[in-house]
Amino acid sequence: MSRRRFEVLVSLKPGLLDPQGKAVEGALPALGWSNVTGVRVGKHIELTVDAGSDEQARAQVEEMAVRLLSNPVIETFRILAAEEANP
Amino acid sequence: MSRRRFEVLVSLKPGLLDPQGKAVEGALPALGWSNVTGVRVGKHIELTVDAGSDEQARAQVEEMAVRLLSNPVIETFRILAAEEANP
Amino acid sequence: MSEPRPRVGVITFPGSLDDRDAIRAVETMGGQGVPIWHADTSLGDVDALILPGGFSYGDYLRTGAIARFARVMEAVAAFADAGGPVVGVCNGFQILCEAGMLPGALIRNRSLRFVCKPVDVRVETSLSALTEGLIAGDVLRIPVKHGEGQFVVTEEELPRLEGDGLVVLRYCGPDGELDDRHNVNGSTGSIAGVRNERGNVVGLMPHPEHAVDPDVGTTDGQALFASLLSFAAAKV
Amino acid sequence: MEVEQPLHRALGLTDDELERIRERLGRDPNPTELAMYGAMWSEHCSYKSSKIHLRRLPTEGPQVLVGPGQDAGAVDVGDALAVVFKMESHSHPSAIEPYQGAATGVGGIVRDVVSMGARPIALLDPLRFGPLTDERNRYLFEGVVAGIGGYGNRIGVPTVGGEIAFAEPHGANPAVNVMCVGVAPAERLVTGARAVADGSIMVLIGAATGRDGIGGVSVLASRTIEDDAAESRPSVQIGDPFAEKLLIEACLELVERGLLEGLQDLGGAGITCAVSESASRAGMGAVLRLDAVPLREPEMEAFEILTSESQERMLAIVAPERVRAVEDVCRRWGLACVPIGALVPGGGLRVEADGVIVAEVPARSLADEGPEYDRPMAPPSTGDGDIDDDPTFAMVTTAPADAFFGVLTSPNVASKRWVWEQYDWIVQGETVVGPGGDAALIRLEGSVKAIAVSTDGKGRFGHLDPYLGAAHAVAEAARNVATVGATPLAITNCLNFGNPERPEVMWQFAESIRGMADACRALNTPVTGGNVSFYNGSGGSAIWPTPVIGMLGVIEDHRLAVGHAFVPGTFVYLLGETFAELGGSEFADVVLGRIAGRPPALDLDRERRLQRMLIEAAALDLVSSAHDCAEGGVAVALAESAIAGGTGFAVTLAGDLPPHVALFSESASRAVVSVSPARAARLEELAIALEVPFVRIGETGGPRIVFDRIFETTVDEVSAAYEEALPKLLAG
Ligand SMILES: Nc1ncnc2c1ncn2[C@@H]1O[C@H](COP(=O)(O)OP(=O)(O)O)[C@@H](O)[C@H]1O
Ligand SMILES: [Mg+2]
Repeated sequence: MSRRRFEVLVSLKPGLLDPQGKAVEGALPALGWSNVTGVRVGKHIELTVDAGSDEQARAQVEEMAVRLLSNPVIETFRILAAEEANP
Repeated sequence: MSRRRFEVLVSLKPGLLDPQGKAVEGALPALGWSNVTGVRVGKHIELTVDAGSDEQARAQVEEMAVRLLSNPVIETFRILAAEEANP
Repeated sequence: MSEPRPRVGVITFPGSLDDRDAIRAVETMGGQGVPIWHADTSLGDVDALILPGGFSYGDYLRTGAIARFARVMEAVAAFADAGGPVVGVCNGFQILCEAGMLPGALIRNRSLRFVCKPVDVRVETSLSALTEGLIAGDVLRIPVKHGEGQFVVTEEELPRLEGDGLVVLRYCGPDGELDDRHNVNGSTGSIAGVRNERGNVVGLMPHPEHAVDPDVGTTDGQALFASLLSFAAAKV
Repeated sequence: MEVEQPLHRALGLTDDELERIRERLGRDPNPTELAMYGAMWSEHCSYKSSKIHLRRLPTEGPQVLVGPGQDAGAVDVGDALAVVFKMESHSHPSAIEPYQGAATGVGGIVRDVVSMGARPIALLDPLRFGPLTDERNRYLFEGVVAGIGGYGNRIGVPTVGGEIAFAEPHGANPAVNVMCVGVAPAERLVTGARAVADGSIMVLIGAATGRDGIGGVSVLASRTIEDDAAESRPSVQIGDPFAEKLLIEACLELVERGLLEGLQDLGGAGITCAVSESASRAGMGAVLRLDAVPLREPEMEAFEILTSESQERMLAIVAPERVRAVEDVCRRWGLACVPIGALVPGGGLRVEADGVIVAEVPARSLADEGPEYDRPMAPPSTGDGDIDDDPTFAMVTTAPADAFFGVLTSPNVASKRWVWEQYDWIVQGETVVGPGGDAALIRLEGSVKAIAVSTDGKGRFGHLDPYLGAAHAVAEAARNVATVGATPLAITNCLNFGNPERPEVMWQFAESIRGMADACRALNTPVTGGNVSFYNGSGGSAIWPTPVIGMLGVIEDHRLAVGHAFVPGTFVYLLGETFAELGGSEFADVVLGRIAGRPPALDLDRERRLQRMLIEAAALDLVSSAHDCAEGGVAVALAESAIAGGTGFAVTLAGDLPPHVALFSESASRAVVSVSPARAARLEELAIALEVPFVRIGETGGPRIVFDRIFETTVDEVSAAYEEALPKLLAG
């Protein structure tokens, strides 16, 4: 049995307008940072999965990311596996 | 000069209730995953910073995260530095 | 000679929506509404301030997160420090929290859905600029309309809020009873509005400016505006 | 091996259309020009299949200030005020990405109204989906509702009404229509009639241009969605309501300060459409410099910039000496504002990039000289079987009480509170009656005058008889407006249909136009504009032919408006007559499982008399409630009045009709009104004078709902069933 914590980073597909990123980028100069570009705001999802093995757990997170955690029509995702979570 | 891309991962502080995380966790069993716990939904912010050095850039991202990108009252953050971005 | 009409500044941030409504409500209640632009550095000669509802900067990133850096906010903080009454409604509440002028934060509603409907709120204290004319226990029917109105504070902070009487309004039933089913957004302690220690800065999620004109809703917001105006007049 | 198709076909142009372009230009178009024609001559932009039919609609009347042909229509509501309104569909984008599809639909229609110089004061959202028993339909439904709220709520325009219907044929492709209403001083309307001078500058205001919806017009809107929608996915656009809010305020300030000669939104076909239409309307040509257009992405090609449908942009026509002032206003609102060209004498549209001419075509040829088709029509062959199978005469074994709760909790009938509580319907502070009534009532600022708005479509009726479906939609929309006491003035519409290349779809379309035209004429509500959405459906099946009507009315004093809630101690009257008409009814669908028969007859003369009666009764302050009868018949009308007022009633539905017919028949031209006993006699006199049939059926009061000798229940039970139905279905 493996219990593992994962992080799923969800981003808007490149090329799509990111209103949030645009607004943040627009706000930064007034705070003194004019040296920031390409701001994109996405989601960061953490979860703990119990599965037979690490590989199984990861495969399941992958599937969750496709089906529920991201919207494949407009988003992409990346998975980070954290240290083995304490049982 | 350094141009570097950073990722800022923002999470709700542990003790706080996370309505989005709860909704995701509630939706998973119906999709066949009853082995997932501790779902937390936060933000994933990517940005590119031009600065004199990597250290300076990072320090600035740190400050942005404290002042704007997260709300210290309810959130924590973590910074990932990506590979050196192409100038 | 007619009495001086308190001048109430209403700040328009990019994306503010209820600014015109707030000015109208002030005027209906006998005050003088003064539009203030987010990029202004001075407030002019006002006796009270309202940060209105809406979606400043689209509510992007976090509600109020960007607006709290608006140029006018320095003047707002100074005004509050000097004891001037400042009321944040909905988005204005969120901005004041982000600016650290009020405790806590507002996150997405428990339902994850925007909600627009009249709700009942119970006055918890008359020690605030917005409620000094009311009595604890009074129940007001006022509409809410927000997607991110769930008030949260950390566990360490909550006892201070409650202990110091910083809670101004709570969601309740028609007779003032507290029950989770009346807690429209899942707020901690059913909290609908809070104040700072001095009581001159108040934030609330319900929209009193949409509860003054009997043609288009309830009139329970009138009492809150009356309080604000008399608080402001005391300054005049 | 697959043969690559020629470019013009890939761009949605037929061989004949290419030939037409060649003739017009006297040469072969280059690829950039072809892309421009492909976008402008698409069904979506050119109305090539519908134009010939749309001409048969009545469009004139003393109340009409601006009829079809502009971004939105406008009517005179007195006091030198113009009310501007228009409806549009965003069904195809919503089928791919429901939240963003619906959100950008709101954005688009709002810009149409703003481009007339009017402040948007209300939104309505008539929506149609497949049954909620299907998970995908629930996803689409929840996404669309969230998207409409997500955008509408953020721009501060109240969403005050709409419509939601569910039916199998909408499963493949929901119908997402949005209507926007605005108001402006009549003399300040920005119309194409304004004088535009030679040398006027075209200024692009708002968002940067990205690769949004490239080819979207032809790919998304002019082709039936195939099951593998993946191809069109990159064309999804993300709405930025914050940018829209700034754009609204900036544009209205520009109009108020008289800084503009013209204003045009950028929608389908993007810059190409806005520039060619602006030039063509002015009878001029234009020079367009693509290098000046602010871009969101690097290395965009000319055709991409020309056809991009990036949202939240407007094109202003500005006299050279005013450009500076326009820039100042935009800067204050934090918006980009860039001169991208000028209007010039002649009719040519010249597009330059990097100092090179990349396209040069007559502006008119893009905007006004697209193809026009009289497509073949034929009535569907399957229709007759449905018509013969009239459910009015079916055996009914269901107990009336069960049938009643079945109809009441059908998602077509049940409370839509779950939806409209997600919409801000009170912002701007003028909403006298929000969602949930027969028509929404919006006060005009600073007066007691109010406008009444309602949207209605009759999918089931239209499926059985498209002529009647359209006519009923107009009648019901007008009746809704009259029920609150307002006088119907004019309509806009959104015509939701299948593939126009199919003769039966084209026949449905023509029949619908005929029905709409007849009803609009009879009710004196001319058509001021609208939108046609073809290619709805997938595979071989089309959606039901559904013209959705947006009706605008006016009431001089909103304090005389009538709600639909019962109060205790009144007499209840049924105005109009009930016939054995269950064809296409909610009852037949829900209880008998049949969508068949002939829809109820519609006598437009009767309809007009009923509406006149409702308007006069309101003006004389005679009635304490009024509610028209529609889906679910008298039973549902009574129940809804009881629920709204928390007050029961006892009625006797007299006559020889069987109980289920008396309860659920959907005969047209009827309303349930309640009146205090002291005024009953005057109400009866009015009915007699106006030749409206009436019958006193009972009284209001108490906690019970009693249909004498049929069944009884309580207001509480009925309320709970009505309110809980939709949330329950959504819980899966
Ligand atoms: N169903 C219709 N009935 C009447 N007029 C219509 C209809 N559909 C479209 N129109 C008119 O045709 C013109 C072009 O419509 P449309 O392309 O939707 O406008 P826009 O270019 O502003 O998006 C508009 O003036 C519209 O009012
Ligand atoms: Mg338009």
